Amino acid sequence: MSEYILEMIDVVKVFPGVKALKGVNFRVRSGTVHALMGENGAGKSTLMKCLMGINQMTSGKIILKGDQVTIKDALSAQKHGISMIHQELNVVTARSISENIWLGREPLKNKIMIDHKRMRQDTKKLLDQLHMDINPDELMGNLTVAKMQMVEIAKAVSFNADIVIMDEPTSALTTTEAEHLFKIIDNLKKKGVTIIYISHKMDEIFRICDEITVLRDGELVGSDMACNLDIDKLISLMVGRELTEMFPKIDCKIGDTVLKVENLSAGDAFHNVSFELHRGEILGFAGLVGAGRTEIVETIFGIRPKTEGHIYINGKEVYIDNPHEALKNGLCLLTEDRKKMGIIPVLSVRDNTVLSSLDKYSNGIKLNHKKIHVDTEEYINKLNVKTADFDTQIKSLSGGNQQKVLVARALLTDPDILMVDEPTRGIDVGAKTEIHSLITKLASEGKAVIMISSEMPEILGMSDKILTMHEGKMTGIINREDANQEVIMKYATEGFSTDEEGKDE
Amino acid sequence: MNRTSDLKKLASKNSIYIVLIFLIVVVTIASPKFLTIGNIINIFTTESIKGLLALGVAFCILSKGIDLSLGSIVALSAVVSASLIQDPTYSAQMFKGLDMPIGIGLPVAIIAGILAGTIFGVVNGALIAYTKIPPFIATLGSMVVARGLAMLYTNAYPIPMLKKPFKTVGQGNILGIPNLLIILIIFAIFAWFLLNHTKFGKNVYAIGGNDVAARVAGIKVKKNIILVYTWSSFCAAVAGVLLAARTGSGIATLGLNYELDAIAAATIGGVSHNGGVGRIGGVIAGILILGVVNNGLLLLGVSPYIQQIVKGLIIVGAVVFDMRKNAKTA
Amino acid sequence: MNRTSDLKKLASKNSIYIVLIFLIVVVTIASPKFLTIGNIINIFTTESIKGLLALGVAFCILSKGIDLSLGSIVALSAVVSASLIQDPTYSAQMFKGLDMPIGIGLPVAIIAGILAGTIFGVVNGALIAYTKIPPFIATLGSMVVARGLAMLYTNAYPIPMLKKPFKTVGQGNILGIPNLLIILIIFAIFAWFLLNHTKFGKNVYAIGGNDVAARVAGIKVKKNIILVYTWSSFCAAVAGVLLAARTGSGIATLGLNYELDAIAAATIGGVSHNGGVGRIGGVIAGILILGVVNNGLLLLGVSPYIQQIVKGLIIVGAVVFDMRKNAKTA
Amino acid sequence: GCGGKTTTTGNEGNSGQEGGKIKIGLTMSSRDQFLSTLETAVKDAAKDYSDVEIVAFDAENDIQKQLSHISSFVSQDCGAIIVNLVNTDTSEEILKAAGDVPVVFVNRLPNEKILEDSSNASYVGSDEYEAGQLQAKFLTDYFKDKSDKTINYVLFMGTLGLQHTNARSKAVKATLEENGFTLVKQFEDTAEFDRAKAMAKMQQFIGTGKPFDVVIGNNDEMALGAVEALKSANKLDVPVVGIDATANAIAAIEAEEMACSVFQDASGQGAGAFDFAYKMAKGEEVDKYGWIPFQVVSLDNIEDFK
Ligand SMILES: Nc1ncnc2c1ncn2[C@@H]1O[C@H](COP(=O)(O)OP(=O)(O)OP(=O)(O)O)[C@@H](O)[C@H]1O
Ligand SMILES: Nc1ncnc2c1ncn2[C@@H]1O[C@H](COP(=O)(O)OP(=O)(O)OP(=O)(O)O)[C@@H](O)[C@H]1O
Ligand SMILES: [Mg+2]
Ligand SMILES: [Mg+2]
Repeated sequence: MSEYILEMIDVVKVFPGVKALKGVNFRVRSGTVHALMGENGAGKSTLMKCLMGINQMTSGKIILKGDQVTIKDALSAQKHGISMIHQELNVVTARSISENIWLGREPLKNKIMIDHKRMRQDTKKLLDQLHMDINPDELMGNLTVAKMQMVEIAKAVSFNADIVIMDEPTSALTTTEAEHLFKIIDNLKKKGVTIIYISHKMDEIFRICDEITVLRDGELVGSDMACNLDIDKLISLMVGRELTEMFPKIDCKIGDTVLKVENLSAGDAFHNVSFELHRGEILGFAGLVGAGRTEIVETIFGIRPKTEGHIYINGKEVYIDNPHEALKNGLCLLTEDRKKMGIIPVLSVRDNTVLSSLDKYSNGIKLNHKKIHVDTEEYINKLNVKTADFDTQIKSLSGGNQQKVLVARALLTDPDILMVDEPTRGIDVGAKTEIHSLITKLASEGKAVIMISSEMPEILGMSDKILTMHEGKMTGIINREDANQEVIMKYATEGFSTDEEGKDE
Repeated sequence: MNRTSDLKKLASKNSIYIVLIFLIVVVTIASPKFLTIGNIINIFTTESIKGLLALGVAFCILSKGIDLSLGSIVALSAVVSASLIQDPTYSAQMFKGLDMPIGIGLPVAIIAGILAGTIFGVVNGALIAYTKIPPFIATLGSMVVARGLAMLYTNAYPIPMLKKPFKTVGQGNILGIPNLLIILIIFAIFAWFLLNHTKFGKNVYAIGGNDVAARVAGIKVKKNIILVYTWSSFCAAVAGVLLAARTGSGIATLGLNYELDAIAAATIGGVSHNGGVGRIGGVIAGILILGVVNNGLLLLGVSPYIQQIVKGLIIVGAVVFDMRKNAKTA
Repeated sequence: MNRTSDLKKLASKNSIYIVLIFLIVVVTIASPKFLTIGNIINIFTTESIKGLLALGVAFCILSKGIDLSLGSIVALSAVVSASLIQDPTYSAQMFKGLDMPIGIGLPVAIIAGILAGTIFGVVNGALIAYTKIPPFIATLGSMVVARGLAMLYTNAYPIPMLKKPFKTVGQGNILGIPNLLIILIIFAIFAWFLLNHTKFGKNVYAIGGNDVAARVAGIKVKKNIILVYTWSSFCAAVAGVLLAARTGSGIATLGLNYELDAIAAATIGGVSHNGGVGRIGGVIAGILILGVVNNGLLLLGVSPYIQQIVKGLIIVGAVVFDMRKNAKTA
Repeated sequence: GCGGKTTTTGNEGNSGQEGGKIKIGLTMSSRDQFLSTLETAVKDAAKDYSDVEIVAFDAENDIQKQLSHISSFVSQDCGAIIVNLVNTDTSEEILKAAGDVPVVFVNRLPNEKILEDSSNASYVGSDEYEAGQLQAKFLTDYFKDKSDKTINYVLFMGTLGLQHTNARSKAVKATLEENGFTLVKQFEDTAEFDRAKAMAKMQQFIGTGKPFDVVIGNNDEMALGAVEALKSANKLDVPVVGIDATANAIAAIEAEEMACSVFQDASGQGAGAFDFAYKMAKGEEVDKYGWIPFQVVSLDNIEDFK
């Protein structure tokens, strides 16, 4: 047997209009954590989907443990000992967590009947093992994206597979949960499991990976041991050029208050949140999963009802109970849950981009298609969206490129107050820089920005002020100068209350 | 507080039963004849044929499909089984001189009827699974074809004079409980078992809820889709044979538009057309709601035109109430 | 390579038109009578009523809904407008002695008919938007209620002897082109304009594609849903008035099951029941496919039962071909 | 007295004759046993002539379809058209669509004024009103010894809105009242000409325990449905009357489960219609009306109908 557990040789995958993989060779050593890197749309997910039998490769060979195999569907991949955490959540929201985990392989008693008791026990055991505190009977749809992601991780682990593929598993996770995942990966590795790891977060890659393969435009760029590379080298391999600065923060003039939030509460999600947002300011929201940051911006944007509190825009109190009102008041929100609240999968890239700005392009009755074309194309090109053409359905774009289209949609509305919830989730380093500089530019034009991010460097690098949350309570507002990773983590995890000092220290 | 909120949750989860009970109370007050054993049994027997269809189509809707062919399958199965079990002394018998001893003839007629209908389900399922055409179209096609075949087979003439033992299947009773009702109960229990205690059931929910997730999880989506439509047509085929036995004749116009009532019953019972959500208990409640409304209007002697109007309003009202309850707690 | 692949793409995007052309060629070869102007006009006029319904229901399906009430709305609008424009010399006139001068009577009858039907759309839309009940149930309720009202209004008797100028609306022609066809074309163009060139159209697509995302993107989902159902019932109401004019009488049984054909036409034309996908050109092609099949079978003198069977097979076959083309390139 | 008005079919020459064969179009309103028999009778009658061809369509109860059938008959150069109207009030439009081609209406009587005004249209069939009258006549006889002259009735109507539903229902009630009975409506509902529906409704009605003296059906299928329900409730002593005299009904009358039915001569109507159409296509004159009478079928004369 060769030293490789898995070899994919000369893999070609053609979609209509797109050659996603142009003869990729990919080799993975047994028992290692192997990173698969590349820009958005480079073909990482496609390559892995070919391995899982979700996509059928146009040509190429898969050699598993020395034998050539054909994998025709997900079931046969499972039988060959491969499991995968997909980039997009693949959950049945109307069913319980244990049903989701054992989907398609439910334990049976007397050959026919499903053994519900065992299913529940196995789930409990699995979740306990992975230190996840989730009720197995809870409906999947009631979980936050992050928790769903943790369940997906648990599910992938439960296969006891030889090879576990993880396609951007941390994109919806905060630091603590990511740490948790790394522990899980460590344990798997100790058991001799091979892991293929896809991520756009450089620090993770160098922390956990042994070897790195880089794709660009569906072609193999190179493959090397992690110890022979560093971040700059890796980035230039991925992007094909050097990147100057990740967080192009410009200090711009902070102007008048545009948004003032007073004692805002919404049910159980969060209580008593107050802050002010000024022109030219970027206010970062930091906190752990479930801290209630998403709910705050959703409430301001009129997606969920507020139960208490006041919101003032430009000094005038506003009562916003739907997103349409919010947009009219100059607000804009880039949502966290791209699949549920973001894209319209069957519509074209162009229609998705222009969706929030249709008023602007309608002269009462008729839409001005020409102007729509010019403007959408401008933004889409600016953000470097990789798509066959503008009439392609957005669902056939890579995850990161879908995100870019949503960013373009938000920017096209030309908002006074932009609220972005995990704006660079799943976006490659090159485009990340692009989005960061766009946000900074907006701020410098006198717009105000609220940015929720679970990536510490992003929060630290971009924000003028940082608001920290813990379990639905605001725990503080930190100035840029005073902020660092430790301070924020402290506020976010322990929930400093203003009148009472943390007593655990 | 916890207890009252639990109670609320329970009520909201079961609000369709509340609607049913409410309707029963209203009708009982309006007509004292309603709550008699005879009448209750009547409601059940009357609705049992459509009930079988609703149990079948519920699976299709759960898997995010639909089955429009059920009414036509009822007709086809009815005429096929009826044609094989006519009284041989009847001069216009369809197959002249056919007279199998009842021990052979009865099973043959029943099985032939069920097979003739169930084949359509297999074809429907295969079409939907393999060619990916919308279930609406596939089953619309089958609806037209099956009805046409039934017409062609009988030349639109009724097939009367069925043998007595066959009629007993649909008209008889065991300890006062009509056979039809017994069969409906058996099917309901079986459907409930399928959905809640077998892999097939879980697969149906998953396919309806998120077919990509189901495929990615290694579920054989195609096989399960075929099974779903086979099941629904099987229910309809059984219903067709029973209807022939109950009315003592097979006619190609039987079961016209029954599928609409069946789909309505399932929908009223909370089976969502977005797939993946619904329970057998709800379907049964949906059937009974329709049955109680029909029966109540009949007992009150409401004019047929107004009957329709009231029926439409009640159906919508019941579902609105159901949704409102859900919305409140969500 | 690029050019052939472009051609392939073009072909696959327009495969429903290929199906249509193929059917036309087959029928033309089989029956030389087919490609005569008289016959073509006959096809169009026959299908124009259902065509209007298809144009309406297409919007509902695009927004991930359905409208089952269209056939009943046809009936209600027909009887309401017919009742107001009967010949006053007819002894059994519904409103005895009603005789408005035609300049007032004609618009009044038409507008009253259209209003009576369109109200149902507003109610449907409001129910669906505000109570979130499934469109299937809301419009099923309206279907039953509207039919019942039409029956009640006329006491199930036909309303015959309509005034001549009213009948001319449905029977006349301009330069040899029947009015019905002209109206269908106007509606098709208008529907196409709505969908492709107005905000409303984009909103309908977005709501059908993902209603939560549409709301978050600032679209007024409720308002647009109401508009969608208002539009579809408006189409049906116009169709109803036209049908009364064409047949010269208003009857409460008009338009029975028309909604099914309309939905079938839209579905054949590629409007997806998963929402957000479909074009007006496809809907028109769908209508024509049904029309050509009906007419072709008629011209060939196929026996009515076999007609049904063949029709079912062709509908399924057409859609399978359409899907296969798509699948190949995907 | 309409025979005086002669039909001038006027289309001499050879329209309607293609390769020496006369085409006769037949459009049926829908399909049921009765109409199928009628259709078969038309076709059988045509078999006796070597120079005719029947083109038969089914309008599936859709007026629109029927109108398009007419247009397509015209474009196929049919010599005459036999129409079983979907709705009797569309006769004017039918005639307009038919243009010069002669039309024979069969079974369903069009608006008489229009029929009489038309120069090349005629009618063959029975008077639906008569069917109800005959039911009433039988019942008058049946109840002649009833002292209080009050009849509690159950009426199963056919599909609402159809002309024969209206005519039959109205006739039976009106005639009974004319004959001096007081009618008490116990139950009056539609079962859409369907046996299963009638059976279900009858069963539920029996459950109410209300008294009833008679069950009247607009057709035999519904009457038989009621019989099945009465049978299981052991109430077969109540007379059940239907219309059509189907094989099933005749057997039921013989078994004394049903009291009477009314025979409508489907074959006679079909043959008569063909005869008219053939003559008109050839330019010959025919009467305006060809009446085929209804007949009561009861235990007394059952042998004639077996
Ligand atoms: N179903 C599909 N139909 C058409 N094109 C597709 C489809 N799936 C992927 N593609 C195209 O294939 C290319 C590779 O996509 P893939 O999802 O593999 O990228 P990725 O490397 O995973 O990117 P990301 O980092 O954004 O997830 C993209 O150009 C994408 O548009
Ligand atoms: N659909 C839902 N149903 C019930 N509870 C929910 C739902 N969504 C969120 N919650 C709850 O609301 C609280 C806040 O969750 P949320 O994910 O919005 O916080 P967050 O700070 O934005 O975290 P994240 O880092 O995931 O964005 C949590 O307690 C969560 O469980
Ligand atoms: Mg990817
Ligand atoms: Mg969040």
